[in-house]
Amino acid sequence: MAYLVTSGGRTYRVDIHTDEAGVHVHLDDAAYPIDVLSVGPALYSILLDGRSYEVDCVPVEDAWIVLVDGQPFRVALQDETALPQPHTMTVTPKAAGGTVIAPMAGKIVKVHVAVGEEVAAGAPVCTLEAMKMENELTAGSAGTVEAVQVSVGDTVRAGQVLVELGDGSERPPAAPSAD
Amino acid sequence: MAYLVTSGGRTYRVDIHTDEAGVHVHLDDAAYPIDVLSVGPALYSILLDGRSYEVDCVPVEDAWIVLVDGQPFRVALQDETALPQPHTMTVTPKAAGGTVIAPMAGKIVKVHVAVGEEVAAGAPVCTLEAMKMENELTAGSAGTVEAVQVSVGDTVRAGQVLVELGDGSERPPAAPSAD
Amino acid sequence: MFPKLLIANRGEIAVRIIRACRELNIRTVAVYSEADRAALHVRLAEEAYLLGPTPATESYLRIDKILAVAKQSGAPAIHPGYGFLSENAEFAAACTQAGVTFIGPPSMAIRALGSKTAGRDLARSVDVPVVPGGRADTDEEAERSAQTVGFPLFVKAVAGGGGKGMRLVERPADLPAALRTARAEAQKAFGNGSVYFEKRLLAPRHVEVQILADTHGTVLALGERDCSVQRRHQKVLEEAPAPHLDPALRARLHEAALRLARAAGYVNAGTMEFLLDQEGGYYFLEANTRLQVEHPVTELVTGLDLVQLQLRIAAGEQLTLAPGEYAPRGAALECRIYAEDPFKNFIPGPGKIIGLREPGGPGVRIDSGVYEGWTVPTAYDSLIAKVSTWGRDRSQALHRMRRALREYHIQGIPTTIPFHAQILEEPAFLAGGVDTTYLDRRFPDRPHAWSEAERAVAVVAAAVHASRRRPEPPVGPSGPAISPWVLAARQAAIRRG
Amino acid sequence: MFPKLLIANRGEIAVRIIRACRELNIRTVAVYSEADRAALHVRLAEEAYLLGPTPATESYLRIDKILAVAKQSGAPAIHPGYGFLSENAEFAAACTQAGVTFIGPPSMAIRALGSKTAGRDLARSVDVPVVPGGRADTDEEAERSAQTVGFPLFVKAVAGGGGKGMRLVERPADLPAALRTARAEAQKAFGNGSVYFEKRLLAPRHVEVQILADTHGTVLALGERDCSVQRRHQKVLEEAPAPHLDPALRARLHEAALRLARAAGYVNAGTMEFLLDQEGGYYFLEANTRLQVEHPVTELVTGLDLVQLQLRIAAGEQLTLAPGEYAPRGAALECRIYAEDPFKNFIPGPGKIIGLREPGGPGVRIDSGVYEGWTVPTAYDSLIAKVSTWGRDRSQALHRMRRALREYHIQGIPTTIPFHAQILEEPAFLAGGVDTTYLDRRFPDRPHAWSEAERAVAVVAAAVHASRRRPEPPVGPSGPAISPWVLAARQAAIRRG
Repeated sequence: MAYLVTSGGRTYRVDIHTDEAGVHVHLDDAAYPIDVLSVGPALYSILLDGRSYEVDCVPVEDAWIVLVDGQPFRVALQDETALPQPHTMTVTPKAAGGTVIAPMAGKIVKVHVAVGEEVAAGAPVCTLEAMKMENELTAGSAGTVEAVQVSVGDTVRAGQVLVELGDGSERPPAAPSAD
Repeated sequence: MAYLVTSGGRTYRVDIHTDEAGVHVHLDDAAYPIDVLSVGPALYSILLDGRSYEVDCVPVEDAWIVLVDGQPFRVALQDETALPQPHTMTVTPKAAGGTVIAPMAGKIVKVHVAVGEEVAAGAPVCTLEAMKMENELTAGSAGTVEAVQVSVGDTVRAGQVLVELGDGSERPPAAPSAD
Repeated sequence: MFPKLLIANRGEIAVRIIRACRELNIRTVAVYSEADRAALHVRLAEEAYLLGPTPATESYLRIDKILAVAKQSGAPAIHPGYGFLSENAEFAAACTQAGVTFIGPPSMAIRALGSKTAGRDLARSVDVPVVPGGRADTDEEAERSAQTVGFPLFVKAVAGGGGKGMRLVERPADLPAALRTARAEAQKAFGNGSVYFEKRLLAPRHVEVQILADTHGTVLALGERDCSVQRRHQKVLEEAPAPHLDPALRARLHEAALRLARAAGYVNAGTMEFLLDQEGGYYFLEANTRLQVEHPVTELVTGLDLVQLQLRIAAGEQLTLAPGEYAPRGAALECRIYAEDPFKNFIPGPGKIIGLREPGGPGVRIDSGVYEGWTVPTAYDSLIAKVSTWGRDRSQALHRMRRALREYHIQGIPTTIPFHAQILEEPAFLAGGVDTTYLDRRFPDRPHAWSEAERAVAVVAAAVHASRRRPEPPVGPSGPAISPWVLAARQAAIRRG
Repeated sequence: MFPKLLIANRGEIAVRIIRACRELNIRTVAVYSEADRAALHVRLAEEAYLLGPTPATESYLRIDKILAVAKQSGAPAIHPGYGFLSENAEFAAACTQAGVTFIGPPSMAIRALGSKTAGRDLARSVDVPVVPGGRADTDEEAERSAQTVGFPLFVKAVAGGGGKGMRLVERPADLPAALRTARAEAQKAFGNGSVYFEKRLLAPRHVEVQILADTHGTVLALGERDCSVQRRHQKVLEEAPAPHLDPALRARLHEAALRLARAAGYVNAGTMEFLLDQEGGYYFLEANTRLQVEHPVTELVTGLDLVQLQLRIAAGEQLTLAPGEYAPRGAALECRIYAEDPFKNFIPGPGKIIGLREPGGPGVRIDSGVYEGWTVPTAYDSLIAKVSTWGRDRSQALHRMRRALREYHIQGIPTTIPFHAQILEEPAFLAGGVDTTYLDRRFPDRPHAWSEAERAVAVVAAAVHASRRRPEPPVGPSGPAISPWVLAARQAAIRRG
């Protein structure tokens, strides 16, 4: 299994091979003498050149936050099999077109837009109440509202499509920086 | 699923039926309004008539130790399907004939008996070293040694047969008391 | 002492109260909503009764249902915890009327201090300075007051707390809109749309004094807590004692808190909150007529169990503590662990906890309302646990907190642990005595790596983890489409503390 | 202070030392055997090196390999923990020779106190009473000594500790066999077959004094611990301070411990163990020239971090504690959690921990060497964790321990938690001041239910659990054949404490 992994502005190629003896890793085509042991559902004990690390992998929207002894690194992964030019691509989140998705379950308490409306980047689209907080979902780029799938009072699941938007005149901003 | 469960000198019949709504229980043929929720691999939250219990199930050799809010009850189970007369049987551990089995992994540091030897109840059979302790395995009833499967220095697995014994002239003692 | 106690709350504070009761051989009665059958407080209590559907308005805020459970279970007393009904004078009165002891101050004291303007009037009556401000009951009064107070100012709800109905107004032009929205929000949250003004102090510290008063006239100040580490007016990290606090000022604060408590006829545990300006001035901010979220830091330095003392006071016992018996020893810190994503603007991240490893060893205390396998519900506050450390001095407490945060692994949901770990690396915080604006100035953004050395380890670990378990976050083009929309969490929480 | 420390141990004590180092910004170097790659101490340390195969003789007891790792990693100091090489004078000397600081007393002091007969001679030289006894180097000497001492008596290993090479002899006829087996056992365990006799005191209490001494001549007695709750000479539960101890006797014990430490030229942390008879007499038993298992109870009442103080002393720092700074506050208890089956004669039960819920809240401290998913190996000691509680008085500490034990769930392997819970219900123990024979007299058998009310709940829970997961214990005739043999665990452990 091979991945292109982007972090701190650099892209690494990581090959993972697992057999009875454990996990074997190549980093940028060189054998990487790392000893990785799973010690929890998303927790690893890593030994490397005598150093011992405790590593948490926390999923975030478009990447992982990897905590190495508590220190956070933002890491984006791409499966190599899907890439035409694995060694030259950099990882960019798919940002064209798009939908506004509920980032968590909750209740819609406000809808700020209607079909056909043009919205500017940063404009509020709707407000989701969860965990006693109102969370305003705002547009990351300009666009035209093509469909509003929810009304005030609706209970929504995480991942549910709330609002669909057509491509605006502007391109979405650059991918979130790694860190 | 039905069980005969013996504890504190009494035998209960427990019927368990599970559906989407949860676990339904009949105790001695009467509906038992217990709300059982699994909250860990062997840990349950139980509500009954407004009472809340935290219950651990710990396996022991021939039974369960059930800790109800920390208070231990020894409980022996028998699957009803295996019983000819489910309502009249009491549960007795199978004690006839038998073998001495390693109760845990370890190293044999002494063998006290030889083939053909008659052993009295309580006599040491062999000594197993595990976790820095020497554990003497003694006879629960008298018998004749038919085979010794291990030698000093052998490393044994939990459950491995160490010594086989023929029926002695005495019957084994009564089943361990429940509590 | 009460043979039985009903706990009208959930989460870590309900667990905290159950623990106090168990140590006093008091049977505990939990109440729960439909979302909370498997919650830790239900599991740990001796008795548990369903209140109703998930929304708090149909369960934890239903006075009638809670009193019915008290009657059914034969509980002679109710502890309200914090939040929910804890500062509701009507609830306190209803308990009394039903013959049930409310663990807290008399409803009269709640009323006297619960209205912010009444509290300010009370403070002035006993010569305790208040933040300059003014009433704004009508639009005309508001205009006059605003001119006196000056900008920037805060619009605040008279019945308020926790930031609801609160607006910072920078310029006169923004005042009418701010008044409108704050009144609407206050009306919705508290059933009372009244607001008032407070001058915004420049970079104040938030220091509060823990009060304990019995029914026999004894009122004690159990030392102060510094709660200046705040993110958008929400407390994040608290400590006791307040670092670098001038001893004379400390004495004045304790004395002011005692005067306020006595003037209000206060009984049981309560907290007097103050703001300190840069010139050595102090101003009464508000009173919290209940147990605080951050009470563990006071417990760690005094060795007292505040919940048990609350119960003793409510049972009519007399406080017999000599000053030497509650003088602070060493220092303590508390980090509030929220189920929020510090890497995504602190949006709440409810979900299932798939793995949980708690720190241990000397000087570490965990107050948690969750467990491995529990699904944090969306319906309630996102505070899931508190980690507190004690040390012989502040430095040892800080180092222990750093260590504890590194040992704390909550898997499956995002939490604020990495954010706290980052604060614990901040020179200004480590030096002590930061003000309430510090965190927002220093962390406009998310936590970040503070060393580059281990990036390759992170890169490899992520790849290994992805190779083991595919779904969860999107791996390249095969994952779900990534939203181009950025989420800005507006923290209008009803968190207390 | 040392920039880096090698920890020549495993389990909970290695974790304890790592925690102390992390709080002092000292990098930690773990060593491990092949069985321990996934052990908690390896995970938590900053560095980790494989020593060798699983048997301790090929890993944790290999002085050469450990010193090689110290050299390789550049660690200027080694902490030996307890057990393994901690009281090995040869190891201490080898460290010094290799230019590595041994965190403990000088090898000379280990030798002076490590030989039990030398320790007894030293005690007599400073007028500290010892248990009546005599040498037994030869069979003739043994016969003479036995007549002087009288029966029943203990045969004990001169180089011994932890019960190895120890035999209780009730009648003269049993003496030759006891001498033979004790010498053989001592030879095997310590490479020294010498034994001596001690009179068996009738129902004594075991009380020990914690000593701390720096290299500048300061020697402190940090209070005592009562370790009388023993099962077959193994400590089960310890507390500080010793309950119902006559103040004058307490002062004499502290004074005797200080005299012994000074006479031995003692440096660093150590413990002087005493037996107290029913008539107010006290007798020096032996010295433990290392950190004790039960050191947390002293830490809880004094607020000191003994491991950090060990490191400071070894780094040459001076102890500057005034008596008021280490006077005990409140009371503390410790329960040792062993991976043993209290329902099956305490046979060790290694295996995989499939679920782990640790207690929390005020006054509870967990020192654990295990985690959920870890498989407790068979090769080492069965002590997996310690739970300690602090209270303002002994009663609060006891109630907290009861509560903590109820919150503690270790699933997958049997542990002694239910046994401790039972002790915490015992009136004589709760009253305080039991002697070392109490537990064996009171618990010839396993723990049992102390109320019948919840038996039906237990019955139903077992059936529900069986219906969910078939294998594990046999359910009726379809399970594996049940052995008719009863296992009697002979506890000849090398447990320290």
